[in-house]
Amino acid sequence: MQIHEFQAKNIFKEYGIPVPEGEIANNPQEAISVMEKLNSKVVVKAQVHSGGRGKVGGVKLAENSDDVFRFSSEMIGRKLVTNQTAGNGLPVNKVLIEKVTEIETELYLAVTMDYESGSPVVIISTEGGMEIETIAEKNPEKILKIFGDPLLELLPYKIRKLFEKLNIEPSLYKQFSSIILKVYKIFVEKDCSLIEINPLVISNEKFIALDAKISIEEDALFRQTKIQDLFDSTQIDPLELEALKYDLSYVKLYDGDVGCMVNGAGLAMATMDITVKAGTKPANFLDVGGSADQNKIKKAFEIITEDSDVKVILVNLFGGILRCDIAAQGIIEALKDKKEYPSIIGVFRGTNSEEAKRILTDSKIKLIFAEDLIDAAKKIKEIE
Amino acid sequence: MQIHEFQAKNIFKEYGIPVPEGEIANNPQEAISVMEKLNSKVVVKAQVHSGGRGKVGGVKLAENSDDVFRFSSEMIGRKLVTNQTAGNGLPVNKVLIEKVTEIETELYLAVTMDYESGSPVVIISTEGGMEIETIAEKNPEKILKIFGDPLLELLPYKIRKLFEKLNIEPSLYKQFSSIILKVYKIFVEKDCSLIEINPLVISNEKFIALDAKISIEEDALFRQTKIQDLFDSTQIDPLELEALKYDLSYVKLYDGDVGCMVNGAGLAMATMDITVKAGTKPANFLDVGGSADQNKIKKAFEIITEDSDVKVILVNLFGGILRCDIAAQGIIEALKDKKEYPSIIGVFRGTNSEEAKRILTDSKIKLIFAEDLIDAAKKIKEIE
Amino acid sequence: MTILIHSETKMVVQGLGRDGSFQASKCKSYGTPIVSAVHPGRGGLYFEDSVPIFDSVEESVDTTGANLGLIFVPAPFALDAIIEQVDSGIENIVCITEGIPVQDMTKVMSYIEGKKVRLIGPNCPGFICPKENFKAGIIPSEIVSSGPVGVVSRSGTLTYEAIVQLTNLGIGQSACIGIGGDPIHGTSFVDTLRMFEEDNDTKIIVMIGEIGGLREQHAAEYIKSNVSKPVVACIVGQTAPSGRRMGHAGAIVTGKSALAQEKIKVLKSSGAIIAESPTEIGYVIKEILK
Amino acid sequence: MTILIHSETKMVVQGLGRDGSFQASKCKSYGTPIVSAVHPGRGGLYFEDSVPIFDSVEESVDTTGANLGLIFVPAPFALDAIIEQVDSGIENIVCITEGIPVQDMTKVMSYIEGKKVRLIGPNCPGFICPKENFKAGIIPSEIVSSGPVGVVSRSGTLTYEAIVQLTNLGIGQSACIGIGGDPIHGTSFVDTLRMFEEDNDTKIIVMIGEIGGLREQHAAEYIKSNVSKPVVACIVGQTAPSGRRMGHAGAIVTGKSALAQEKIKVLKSSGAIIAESPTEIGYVIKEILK
Repeated sequence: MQIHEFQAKNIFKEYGIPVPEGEIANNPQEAISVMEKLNSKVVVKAQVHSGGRGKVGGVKLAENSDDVFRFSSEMIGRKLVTNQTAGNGLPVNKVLIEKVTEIETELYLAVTMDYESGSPVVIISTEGGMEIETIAEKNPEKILKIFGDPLLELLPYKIRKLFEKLNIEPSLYKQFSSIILKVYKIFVEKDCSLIEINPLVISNEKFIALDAKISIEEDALFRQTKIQDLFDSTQIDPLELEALKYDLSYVKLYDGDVGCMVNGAGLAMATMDITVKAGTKPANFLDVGGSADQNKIKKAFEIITEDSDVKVILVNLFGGILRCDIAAQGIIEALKDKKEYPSIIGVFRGTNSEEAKRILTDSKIKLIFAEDLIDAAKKIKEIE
Repeated sequence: MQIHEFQAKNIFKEYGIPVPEGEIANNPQEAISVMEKLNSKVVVKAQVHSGGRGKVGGVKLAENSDDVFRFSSEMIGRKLVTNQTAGNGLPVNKVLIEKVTEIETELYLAVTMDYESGSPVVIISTEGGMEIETIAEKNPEKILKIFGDPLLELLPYKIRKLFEKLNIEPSLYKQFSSIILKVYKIFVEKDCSLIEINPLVISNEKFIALDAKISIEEDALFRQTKIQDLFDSTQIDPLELEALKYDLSYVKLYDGDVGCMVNGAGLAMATMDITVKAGTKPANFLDVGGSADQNKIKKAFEIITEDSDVKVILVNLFGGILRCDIAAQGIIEALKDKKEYPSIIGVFRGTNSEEAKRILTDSKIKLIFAEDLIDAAKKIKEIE
Repeated sequence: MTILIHSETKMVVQGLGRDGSFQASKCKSYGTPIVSAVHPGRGGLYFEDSVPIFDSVEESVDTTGANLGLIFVPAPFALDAIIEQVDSGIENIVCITEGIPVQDMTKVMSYIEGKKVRLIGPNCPGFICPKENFKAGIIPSEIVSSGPVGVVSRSGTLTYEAIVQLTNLGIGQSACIGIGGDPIHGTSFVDTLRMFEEDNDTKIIVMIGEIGGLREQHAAEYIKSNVSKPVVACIVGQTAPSGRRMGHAGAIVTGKSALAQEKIKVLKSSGAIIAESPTEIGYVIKEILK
Repeated sequence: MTILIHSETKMVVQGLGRDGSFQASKCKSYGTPIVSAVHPGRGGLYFEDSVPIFDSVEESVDTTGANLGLIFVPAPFALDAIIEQVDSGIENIVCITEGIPVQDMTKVMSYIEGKKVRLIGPNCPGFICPKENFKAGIIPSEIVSSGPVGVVSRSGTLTYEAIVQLTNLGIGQSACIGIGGDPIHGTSFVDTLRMFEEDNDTKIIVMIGEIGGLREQHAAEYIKSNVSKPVVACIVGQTAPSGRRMGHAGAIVTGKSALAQEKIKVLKSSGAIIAESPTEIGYVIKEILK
């Protein structure tokens, strides 16, 4: 789960990581008051769950109150499309107004989980302000890493090693080490999947986190109750939001038209692959999970049919704990009041699959059965 | 380092461990106001760094404000002598006034460090209210233990195992587990050497910590700055307090008259043993440490001479980093303005010991040199 | 005996919730020697009238000699359950639980490092050995048959897909094992390949990988220098977009090496036979067995 | 070669503060092969004009092949230093530092469990091998002499006391080692007894214990069944009152077994020869060697 920059910065403040002075504004009028309060040139930053805002007008320097009014008016209420957003971009509901910081040195700092070593990793680069992917491609030697130990705090000797490679004024070591330890602490205590400060700058011999990105691991949200409250549903595709409510693993894909409903993540991926092999493109990834009940299947099917991009629906269910007949009922429920819906191809195997086919045949739903995925691929081709 | 019961209970409250409602009172008048505020029968508890208060009038049940006035008057300003205090007992400066708690079940709960396994250990017994040493002797089978892991949090499965052996209402498990986890957390986060709740009671289906004892590990005090502020110098022997200031490892012994000043803990113990072999008794343990300077030696020597119990002084120094000549200067400094002082026997070996002997001989100090500890023992006998 | 079990293997099931009870029952009726179950608060009772339930794993091990553990406890309590099994001396642990916080799993993995214990999973379907009628997990026994193919996969239902194909073509399995969809996990492809290579009953190996991580790359390296038996490999997620998690926490493209194409490339160069799609696995195997 | 070292042992000293520099210099002039030192911020400089200083242990190991570490860093940073040495592959670590928080030491001990590393200390004087002129620690070299007695002790200056007696009586030492006064510590009496038992240069062992803990009890058990050489044991703290810490964090009587008398009793019954007081150690040994 992502949170906004201003929320991340609030957490930073709580842990004692220096951030620029600033406040959130919900409208241009508030933006002006914040600027007056700060009594300085400010930066206006659109609050959306995406990086790359600067390049598309989501971060602007305001010299005076006219600027701040204009920029926040332009941002608030609009959608921001960056190189990281999918679909039509993300709505800006708030802007963060911050005092301008003089920048002497820019660093990139991140903590994330390194799956290879099974440890948190601190990543730092002197190429602050650039996207880490770009640095990794062009100057991989400029990316430095130290690894934590899941059972120990982050040890100072590792931070020292990192610092020595950075060519930063030795007098700043204490500040540096303190920031690394605090970011690491947030990462661990808040069950983060990523904390990114890009850039972390040095300004007048002080480190300041100019930007802040925090993602929380979904699987750990149950114990991060405070973070749960920071959830902003406006930053998520409405269908994905709906799926989230029903604990469905759904990912909207913006360039396809075959809606897929599958049980199991691996099988769902294989199903997507098959649609491509058939010369079409999947409109989504959707795993209903191992033990979905009728209601969950109904909801899943509704989400697919509500997606206007979807022209064909491919259902691929392998009954295990999930009973195919129950699933069939869910599909029937979902289509009960619908007069028009896309063509449906269904593969039903495993527990009670014959029963499912009988139920679906008895219903008035137009559904083409397929024996297996190969057969399904063939039938998709025939339809398109 | 020990802290008072009310301070320990404040920490408990911070962590969410239930304690009886109550407040501290510095004088009888305050005690009455607290009782009025609590609007209940209360317990008046003398705040001293010692257990076993109940048996010597340090804990009393007050039915009314006359009681509370009388009891707190009796306690505050006096010294309390318990079976755990040394010397003349400890001064009572404050009393804790608490609402009376109805007791259904009494447990003993402690967390301490188990040196054998190198892990924190949670100790529990159904014989709450009794001293653990007594239970250990009479009913060792009633003492249950679970061990933490220094690199992991305390795992619920261990707490469950403990609970199952206690014959407590299963509905109370959640409360129980929460208290154990919190006490354990305090133990770890505050670098404790001991946390003891005796008794931990069940009252109206609620666990309450009726008493609270917390000791902090001295070696970790440097990073427990908040705890440092809870230090109460009145609860420590004045000579030990003085020693503490100068980072001297000093323990006053109340039944001896040979003052010992040694470098190294092992050698200091051996020196004490020798004084006993010589038919006398040591008045203290004193290790000046491996690298004491002149000033520290001076202070150490002053502490011994200030102890009115001391009739003979035995100095046993083995020069290493510590230079014997510097130590000799320290002794001379300490005695500079003193006209009278106990007989001194000195064993000086190692770095610059000859120089030390020359300096001391040249000074006007009366000091008998001994070759080694055996010789010293002989000479102590001759004096006494 | 095939991989992971021996004649003295005795299973304890931990967590008798809805799914746990249902699946334990399936394992039992398949023939798996379940000697005990663990469910706090139900100690003293019996599961299906015959399997004693204990409050703790330690009691279960002490009383019944269980040496293989199957875990169904919910994600928030999974770290506790796994370590309870480790601390109780269980040597093989299968954790079915899905959605365990990553940090919990990193702790578990660090904790068991150097200890004599094997963890399979989490977020996996466990394993099944058809010849021995031994099942520790949730792979439907109806679809398996005994034979020469060892199947290993990161996925659940996709594994079933492969198994069904094989069985329908009359090709049986020596053992089928799902190593799980989480990025931090116990037994790896490499561990499983080693076991299959050493197992006399296994003549040919099917490995079903997916996008994300470097597991398939490690497998490729291992296959190149250590596996003499034919390996048929398949990678799903070829059409998954970058940066989006495809269900499995581990199935996310975060760099070039996480891509399906990249994995297929290294597997191919390691000598593995590539099945372009999981739907082709059966036919590829049939071809090899000819 | 006696215990703990071999012909390829190379020492790195970590922490060149006042005491560290002073003691490192003493080790060096005694003949110890110090190949490098570590002190953050002084990388690139030289200690005593000849020993290269590095900013990190890893660099020091990579560059100089150091395999024995001597730690003098202050207590608040000792956990970091010890683990830095472990992580850098140092196999023998001597930690002189006094006053390390107990919880830090429990973490260190858990961390090194199962790893191929030996920790001596903390809060110890280290060790010295007179025949090889090798000293890793702070035992004054002036008082030692080469010979057949292995000395092991929980204490520093008290060890010197014993060594001086031996040397004055013309009895040399194979090695002298202080295992430290902290309750949580690395190398134990048992470990040292094992090394002395296996060492050809050691003919007789002196063991100086004190009140607190069960270390001497474990030693007694070990002596009984595993040590063939004569062991002269001495326990100090016979007059220490209960519940008060006698300097060493580990020297505190907390129960019957922590008492000196109790320890003397079990050592006696294990076959060790008891020196009633440390002042008698020399004479007892002399008697045995007659």
